[in-house]
Amino acid sequence: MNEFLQLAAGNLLSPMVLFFALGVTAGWLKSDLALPEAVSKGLSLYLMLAIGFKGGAELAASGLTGTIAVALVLAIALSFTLPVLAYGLLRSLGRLDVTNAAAIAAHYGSVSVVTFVAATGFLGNRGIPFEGYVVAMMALMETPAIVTGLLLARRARSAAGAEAAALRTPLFSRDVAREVFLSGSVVLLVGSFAIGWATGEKGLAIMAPAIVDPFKAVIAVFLLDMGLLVGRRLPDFRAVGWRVMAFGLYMPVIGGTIGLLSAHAIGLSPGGVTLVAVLAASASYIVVPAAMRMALPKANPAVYVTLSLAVTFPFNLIVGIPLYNAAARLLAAM
Amino acid sequence: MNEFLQLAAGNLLSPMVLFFALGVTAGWLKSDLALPEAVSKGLSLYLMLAIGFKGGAELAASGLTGTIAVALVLAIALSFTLPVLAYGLLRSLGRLDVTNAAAIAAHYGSVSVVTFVAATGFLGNRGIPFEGYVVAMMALMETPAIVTGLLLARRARSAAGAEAAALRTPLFSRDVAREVFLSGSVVLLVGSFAIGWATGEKGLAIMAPAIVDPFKAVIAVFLLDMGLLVGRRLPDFRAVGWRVMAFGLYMPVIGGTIGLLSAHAIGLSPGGVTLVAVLAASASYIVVPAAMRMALPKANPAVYVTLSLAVTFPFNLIVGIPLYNAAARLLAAM
Amino acid sequence: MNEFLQLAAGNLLSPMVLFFALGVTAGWLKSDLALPEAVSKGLSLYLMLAIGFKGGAELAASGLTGTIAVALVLAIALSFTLPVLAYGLLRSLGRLDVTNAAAIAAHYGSVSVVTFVAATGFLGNRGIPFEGYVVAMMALMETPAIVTGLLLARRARSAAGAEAAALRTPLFSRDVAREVFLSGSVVLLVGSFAIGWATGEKGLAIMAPAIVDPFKAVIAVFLLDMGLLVGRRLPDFRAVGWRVMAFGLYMPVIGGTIGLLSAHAIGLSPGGVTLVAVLAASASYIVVPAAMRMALPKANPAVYVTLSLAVTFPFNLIVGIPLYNAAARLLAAM
Amino acid sequence: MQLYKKKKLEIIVEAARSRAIIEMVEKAGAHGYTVVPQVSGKGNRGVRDDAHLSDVFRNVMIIVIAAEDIAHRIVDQSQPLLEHYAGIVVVSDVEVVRDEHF
Amino acid sequence: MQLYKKKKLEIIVEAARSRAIIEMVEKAGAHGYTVVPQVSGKGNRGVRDDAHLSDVFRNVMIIVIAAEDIAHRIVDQSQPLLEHYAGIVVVSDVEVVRDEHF
Amino acid sequence: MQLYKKKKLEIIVEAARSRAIIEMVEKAGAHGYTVVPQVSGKGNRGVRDDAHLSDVFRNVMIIVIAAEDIAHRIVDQSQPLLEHYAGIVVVSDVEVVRDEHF
Ligand SMILES: Nc1ncnc2c1ncn2[C@@H]1O[C@H](COP(=O)(O)O)[C@@H](O)[C@H]1O
Ligand SMILES: Nc1ncnc2c1ncn2[C@@H]1O[C@H](COP(=O)(O)O)[C@@H](O)[C@H]1O
Ligand SMILES: Nc1ncnc2c1ncn2[C@@H]1O[C@H](COP(=O)(O)O)[C@@H](O)[C@H]1O
Ligand code: NA
Ligand code: NA
Ligand code: NA
Repeated sequence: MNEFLQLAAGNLLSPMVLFFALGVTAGWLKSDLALPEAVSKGLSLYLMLAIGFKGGAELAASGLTGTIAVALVLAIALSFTLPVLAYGLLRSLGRLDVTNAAAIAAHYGSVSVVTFVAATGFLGNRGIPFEGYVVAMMALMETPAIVTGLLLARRARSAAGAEAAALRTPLFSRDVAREVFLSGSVVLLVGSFAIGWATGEKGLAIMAPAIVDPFKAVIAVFLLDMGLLVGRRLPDFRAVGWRVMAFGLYMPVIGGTIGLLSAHAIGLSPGGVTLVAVLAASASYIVVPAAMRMALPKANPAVYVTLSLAVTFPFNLIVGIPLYNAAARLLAAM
Repeated sequence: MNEFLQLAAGNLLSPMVLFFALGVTAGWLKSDLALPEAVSKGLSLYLMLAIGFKGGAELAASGLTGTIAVALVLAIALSFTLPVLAYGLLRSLGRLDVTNAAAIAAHYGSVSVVTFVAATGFLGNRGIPFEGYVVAMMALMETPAIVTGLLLARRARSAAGAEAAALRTPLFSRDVAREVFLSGSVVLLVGSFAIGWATGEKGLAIMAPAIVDPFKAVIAVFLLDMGLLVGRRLPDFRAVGWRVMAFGLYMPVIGGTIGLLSAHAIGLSPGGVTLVAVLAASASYIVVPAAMRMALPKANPAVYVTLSLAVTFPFNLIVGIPLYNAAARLLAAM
Repeated sequence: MNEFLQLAAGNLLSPMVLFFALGVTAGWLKSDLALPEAVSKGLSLYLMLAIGFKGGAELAASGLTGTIAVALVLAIALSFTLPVLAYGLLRSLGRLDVTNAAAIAAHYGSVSVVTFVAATGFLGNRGIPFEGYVVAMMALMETPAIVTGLLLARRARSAAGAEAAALRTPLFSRDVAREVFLSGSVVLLVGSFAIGWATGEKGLAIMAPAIVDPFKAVIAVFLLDMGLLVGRRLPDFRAVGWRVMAFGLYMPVIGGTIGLLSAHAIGLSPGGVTLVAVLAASASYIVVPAAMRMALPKANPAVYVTLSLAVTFPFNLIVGIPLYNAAARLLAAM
Repeated sequence: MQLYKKKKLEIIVEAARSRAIIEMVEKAGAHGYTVVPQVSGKGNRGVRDDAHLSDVFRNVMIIVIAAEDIAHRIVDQSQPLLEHYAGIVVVSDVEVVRDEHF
Repeated sequence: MQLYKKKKLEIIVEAARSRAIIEMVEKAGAHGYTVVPQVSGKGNRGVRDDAHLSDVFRNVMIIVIAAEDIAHRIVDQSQPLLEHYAGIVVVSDVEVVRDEHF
Repeated sequence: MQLYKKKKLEIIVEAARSRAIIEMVEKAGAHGYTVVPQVSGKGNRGVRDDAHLSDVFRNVMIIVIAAEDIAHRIVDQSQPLLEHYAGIVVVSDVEVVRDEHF
């Protein structure tokens, strides 16, 4: 416990979290501080490219082993199944309608790249190593959750009587499939991972001055921007309601615990366990919202974006990351 | 004198000044060379963040002392009072109407962050140290001048007969207050300063690869962009008139001298004295124009933007910085 | 031959070429991966500034000699004359109409800065030195080809009967002249070269953290963007036709050979010879298209942009650079 | 110069739906369209003004000049496409120079 | 499909004034508005085309579809707001599908 | 408030031609214009949607409010300027508050 408080305090006083807080404050006070949209999108692409490339390069260094294959299967399994749990909670405790519950559930099976990146920064600052292939796990967790979300929505619709019609329409329209598999973030993350893998150490030497040295500082700036977005979304809390809001706080803990235990079970290091917990705990706010807007237009985007971006994201950033890390160390020490 | 010429020549042949000159030339020849607006705004935010963070980190290293408190009070006092002097000169020598005189005066009590940053680059290239808290002085000088400018405008209006009405309306509308205190540049500068202060050396180590190493090169690129803006404004010189133009050249020298002497009086190092002179000599072209456009819409923006951006800014960059530095050394040697 | 295959394979597995391939694939699959336009333009300006400045600084180090003067004259001569050859080929083998042939020819006398920059990366990765002034050669080759292209178009028009009128109108309208000589890329490249030259080693020390260290990584990212553009242009291949398409593949080899031999003849090092070959082989896709759109509006931009960007550029990047380098070494070894 | 009467449609719609609308516009027989890529706004579905992370809160404006019958077909077919999505369709009278162009 | 007559307002105004105009538009009873965030231009107050450093020389275009009475109210109330600021108001006739939406 | 009838021109044209069009608009006597700097589109000359490297595939939209005679002069003079270039001209009726402004 003591250790967790220390970790949490250290985390709170990191430039990353403080820039995030600055952003939230400025956004909330309606300051006109804003990164230009192009810069914001550019930074987001930078993070995908950098984290992907480094993960690939590290995988090239470590080689592909049996453990890794198991880890990748675990990632896919988590992404497919977590939405079922989330959906159940949203329907029962959250008292949400079918469509919104399915849409939100999909977000929590997927991941937040920035939370992951912030967690690697957290580990890096403390000199805690982690398995490079966790990045590959992240890439694999981006999209399966979307399938589960759509299946949940369809099952509910068909149970509600429109059965025949619902089952006849394909689960994925062409547009949704494109949004999911050809989403810029997914393509860049996976592609950079592959290139990092293919070019290995040599490639990393070329890319390092841009993607390694300034990496943590760029995260800090990006978190400023995320803070601004969160701060500007605070008025939308009204649209969310406290039952769903609470879900945004307890779901990451539940998901994080599942991630933690399963990653520990398959033998990852404390650093790796922390990161898998973060993946399971975090919710997508780029890829999944875009897919849901297309596939489940009746679901309210103000709810699912606000929940994943303005509730779960700050929770993980400020409380979750040190919490999961403390738990991972405890687990390792047992 | 000799030393000044040498400094001036060295300054003229620095990449910073040469890129500025390239920009002015290209802008004047109507080349289509232009940084995308998003990049331009991004660079400007970068400078705020970097200079603020570094200043805060240096203050954390040096600690908050009595001298520093005095320096901060001096900064506020300069910003409040310099506009009165400027207003007097603009009304008498400049023969300008009340509203335009008040609007311009506010600009000269505030500061130009880029001029300041260029001056730190100038000092850095010559290995001249300066007090980190000068950045805090800069932050404090951004806005008081606006209050003075508005007071001057109102006093004139009330003297002109509309007394009662003028005094009844509040000095600051809600919009103007927001423009002033929640301006993106002010919030980012002050916020980064606070974060740099809170995270100190550790924080600086994280941010350095982005905000220290490439800092001077980024200034050079930013000055290219400033040059383009200045070059494109040259045709607006006609709108300004020679009496006001002259003000744009002698006012920085007067303000700079006041800054120089007062900073020397409170015991700053030659580097610090140079920077305070630059602060007093420079004129705002981001925060104050935006506030004036809201609060004094009758004042002509083509005049005040052209004057601070296309006359005083280049003067300080090319002649002022080495001049103030030579004077600061002289003063220190006396 | 063996050596070429090795070079080619090494080139294929470089982050640069792989990121380009990722971009082509994503663009072709219509992924929504896209660098924001501002970022894309910003990177392009960055490359101009960095390559120009470094070239200038290297020229300052080496000094201006007789050999250099000869090299600069060669550059201008190549740019003026290559379009005549290209025009002949396009008219005869390509069976193209006069206007389109003239427009395309102008592109092949000019250069592709990104191809050049990729070639410097290729050499850098292999530790092969090259003459800094080759950058000046590049700058000089940007525009003469445009004059030749316009002369060819006019000669054809006057031959076609409209003689008198054609000869009376000036070759360059004011707009075209501005597009050519005040084009942002030309001004930034030449200006940065001059500044690098003027500030030399000292200037380079200031700029290096931004323009040297991350340079190769930035090229890789830029090539991702180029790949996206190429991938999105693939459907335009239909507009081009196989005869003209073939031209896009054999013309670089012809031009490259001429560049190779002439650079070898005036005594450049194998690195320098490689780069001159690349200059002669590559085709402009920024400056010349803009000029042609103004001066020869009847020519089809879908053809000339697709040809230089989606055919010749990838050919040079993937096959051309290692090929010209292998040839340059062979030549040197003879 | 002789001018010809046409209809102008301005379709302001969330970015997620723009591809579907444009496909429909082309199938309906319009000879062209213009897209203003980024507009913000407020309507019955609340404020839409935040294009930073995804396109979920971005609007685009699609402008179509077309003959009256085609314009009406587009108006009709736009309605089902806009169900559940933020979007409005505005029709007005315009004149153009080249009749056959549109 | 039945179409309903409305008015379209296009207000081109300097960015510094857009917040005030939008607040007025909403108070006047319009159900929505659309903003084209960055346009440049020239008018009686000279060229306005430079958004690099501050918004002092940036224009925005605000589009409002509204019933005739509301539109006229907005036109009236815009005049004092535009005094001393660069800005124009343009009114035209349009038709929309959903009467109650506007 | 009294409104005055004017014409609105919307000229959608490739960026390479915008300078020439704007010069013509000013010479024809218009008191102002507004430019939407970046629009994409499709017309008789194919898709125009790619502003990354050069402006060759970028469109702009130029809006001009002017009295009827000036508007017609601009329409006439735009035709030769648009030969060989992608571009359309659309005319409509609008009303404005200040007659003398336009
Ligand atoms: N009355 C209106 N005037 C102008 N634009 C509107 C109006 N109503 C809606 N819009 C635009 O259309 C978008 C979708 O509207 P809605 O479907 O009503 O949310 C809004 O985000 C606005 O950009
Ligand atoms: N006649 C016009 N046609 C189109 N836009 C105009 C016209 N007059 C003014 N504008 C636009 O309205 C802004 C403000 O106009 P003004 O108040 O006349 O300076 C200008 O910067 C233009 O963007
Ligand atoms: N029917 C149309 N409706 C709206 N915009 C059009 C239409 N036709 C052409 N445009 C626009 O005008 C540009 C030039 O048209 P064009 O000269 O036909 O290629 C296109 O790229 C579109 O942006
Ligand atoms: Na998750
Ligand atoms: Na000052
Ligand atoms: Na060439």
